[in-house]
Amino acid sequence: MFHRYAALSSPRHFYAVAGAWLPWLSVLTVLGFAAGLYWGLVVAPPDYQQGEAYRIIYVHVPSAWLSLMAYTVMAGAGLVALVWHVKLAEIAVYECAVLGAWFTALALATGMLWGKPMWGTWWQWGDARLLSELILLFLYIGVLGLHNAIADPRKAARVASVLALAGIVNIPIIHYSVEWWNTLHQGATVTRFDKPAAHSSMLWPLLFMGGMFILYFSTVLLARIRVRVLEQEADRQWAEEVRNG
Amino acid sequence: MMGRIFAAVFRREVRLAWRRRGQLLQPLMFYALVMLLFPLGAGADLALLGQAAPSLLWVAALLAVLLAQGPLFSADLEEGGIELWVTSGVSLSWLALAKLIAHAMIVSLPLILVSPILAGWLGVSGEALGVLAISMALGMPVLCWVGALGAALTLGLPRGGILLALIVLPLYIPVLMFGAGAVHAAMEGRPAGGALVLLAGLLCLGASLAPLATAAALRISQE
Amino acid sequence: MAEFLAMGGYAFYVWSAYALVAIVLIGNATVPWWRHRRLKNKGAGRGRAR
Amino acid sequence: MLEARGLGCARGGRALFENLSFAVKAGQLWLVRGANGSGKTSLLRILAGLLPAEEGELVWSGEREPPLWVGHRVAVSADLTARENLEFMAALEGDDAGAAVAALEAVGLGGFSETRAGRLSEGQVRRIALARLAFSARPLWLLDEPLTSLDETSTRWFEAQLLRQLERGGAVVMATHRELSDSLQGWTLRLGA
Repeated sequence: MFHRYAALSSPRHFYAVAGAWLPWLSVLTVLGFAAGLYWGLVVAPPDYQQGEAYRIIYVHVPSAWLSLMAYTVMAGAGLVALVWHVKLAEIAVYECAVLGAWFTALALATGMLWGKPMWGTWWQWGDARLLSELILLFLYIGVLGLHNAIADPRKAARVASVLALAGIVNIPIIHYSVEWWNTLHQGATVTRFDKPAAHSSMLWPLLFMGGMFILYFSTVLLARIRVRVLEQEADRQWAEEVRNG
Repeated sequence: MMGRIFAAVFRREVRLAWRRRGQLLQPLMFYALVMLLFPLGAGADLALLGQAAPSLLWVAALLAVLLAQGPLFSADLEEGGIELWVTSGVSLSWLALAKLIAHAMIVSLPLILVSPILAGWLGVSGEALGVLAISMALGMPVLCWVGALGAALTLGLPRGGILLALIVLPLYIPVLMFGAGAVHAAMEGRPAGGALVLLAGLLCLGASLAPLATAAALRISQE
Repeated sequence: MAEFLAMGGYAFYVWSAYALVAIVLIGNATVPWWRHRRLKNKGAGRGRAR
Repeated sequence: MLEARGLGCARGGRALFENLSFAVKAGQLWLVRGANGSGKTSLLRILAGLLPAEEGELVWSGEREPPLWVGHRVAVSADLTARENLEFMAALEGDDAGAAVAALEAVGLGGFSETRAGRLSEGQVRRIALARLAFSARPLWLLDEPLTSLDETSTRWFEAQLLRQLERGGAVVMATHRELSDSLQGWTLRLGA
């Protein structure tokens, strides 16, 4: 069993296995998104309070979920990279950071696009979740900035991993502190984000879209790690064979 | 043996800080200057300043702490001190703990001591001054340790200063919120105990995790 | 159809949110694809030159 | 004491050395030689545990004991006196302050013990770091160009310390460009050949 994992974690094997899986995963992701969009945009009924505007949650909420999930995966990969010096995990740290930062930016942008018609303002300091997302974006930017500042990719990954782990310890604290801070400023708080998708006909498409976002994340992460492996191992024999073949 | 090594590191840090006391004064001067700038910028509107005083004090102190992080490991890196630590066979986390505790005391103490004076300028008085001092005594070490981790991570990087701020400032947010929140509460006559307990919790968490993370960062810096 | 596109008056917000998501997700997915192609092209080119 | 099996190291995308194997035994002196940039420092740093070996492995017979490492940067703080610096190094090894003072006398820095290292010459600073050799009980010494800017007297003292270490069953791996006196016989590891 252990032997199988060891073989999988060798860059060469990973390249081949991921290459075999990717076409299937890609097709599945595209089909899933088509179904999810149809379900969320057409089939699901409008919200009795927010009308059609609530449909933004079908991309906003999954983006927010994934922004956190990507951070968790990044920190997990960071731990593996630090303890076992696994090359694939080192690469995964950076690629998770890139994807996670994009998901966070999307969660923020779609949240603001939702907030404008609902609150009448793009930015609402009273909303703890939006504020947490903004801080999360800065955490991602820190990891990316640190990684980019170090020339040696292996050292960069390990340094970024330490920061990612420090971040994952901090995320719950930050989230809690933001909520705590929020309760001090009662009155300003508008709880528009209060479970608009409580009804199951709205909830199911949301969960489905969440699943599709996870599928997308896995697929694209796999593809990105695969390419990065080929780049970093460029002077190895197998990489040359792949490029020429 | 471990205790003696701890004491040796601690003594060395305090001694070095004293020999480089000019460097130590810089964050302090920065803090005082920034607190002088706020009233000037606000047109001496005392009511407004009093309202904002807790956050102004905390933000300025936070930036002053950040300023003190840059040189933390730079001499050790250039002179080879970190190599000595890593190869010494002594647990690097233990050495880091000694250094971090010394560092927190050296940097925080002056800032904590001048804080009530600066707060007085802004019209903070009474019980709030005491809460300010306590909140800073609890929160400043955490800021120092998170900053030290940032300094260890950006060690030897060109333009590490701005990067240090970028990675450290988001992590400072909880301390800022609880610290300023406690002082706010005291000024408005609400109980400040909850926020102080949360700060104490952060202090414990920081003391247990920061040495581990800093040690890891220092080890990697040698690769 | 027009009613669907109008999104009950919230067309701008809903469609810009979906458009943003689409652009970012598609962009992030194609980056590895064309990187891979470029790598392979370079490799083949180097092989021929030898 | 220590065996290197198939060590490989690449820095900045360039392979410095590959498949390097050797065994350092008790009482042996190994000299690492090679041109600038041939990887001498990298090899020593791998042995010291500062740098992870990208390929190959290090096998210790018995428990891995921390080596004595004197690198290119000698870990002497410019703002501490010679004595304070050496006392700190002694404390890390579990030795008391007395050993440090005696060692300073031995390297001829007794008169400078209260002078800050920042005011001493490069050779004197290196002598502070090498004074560790006088009291160190570590079985393996790893020295990176220890002879740089040392004068005649200090070099002779240094060679005497090497002999003492070898005679009591310790081992030394050092990188150097200089020739050692004939009394010191060692194995040579040539890099970049």
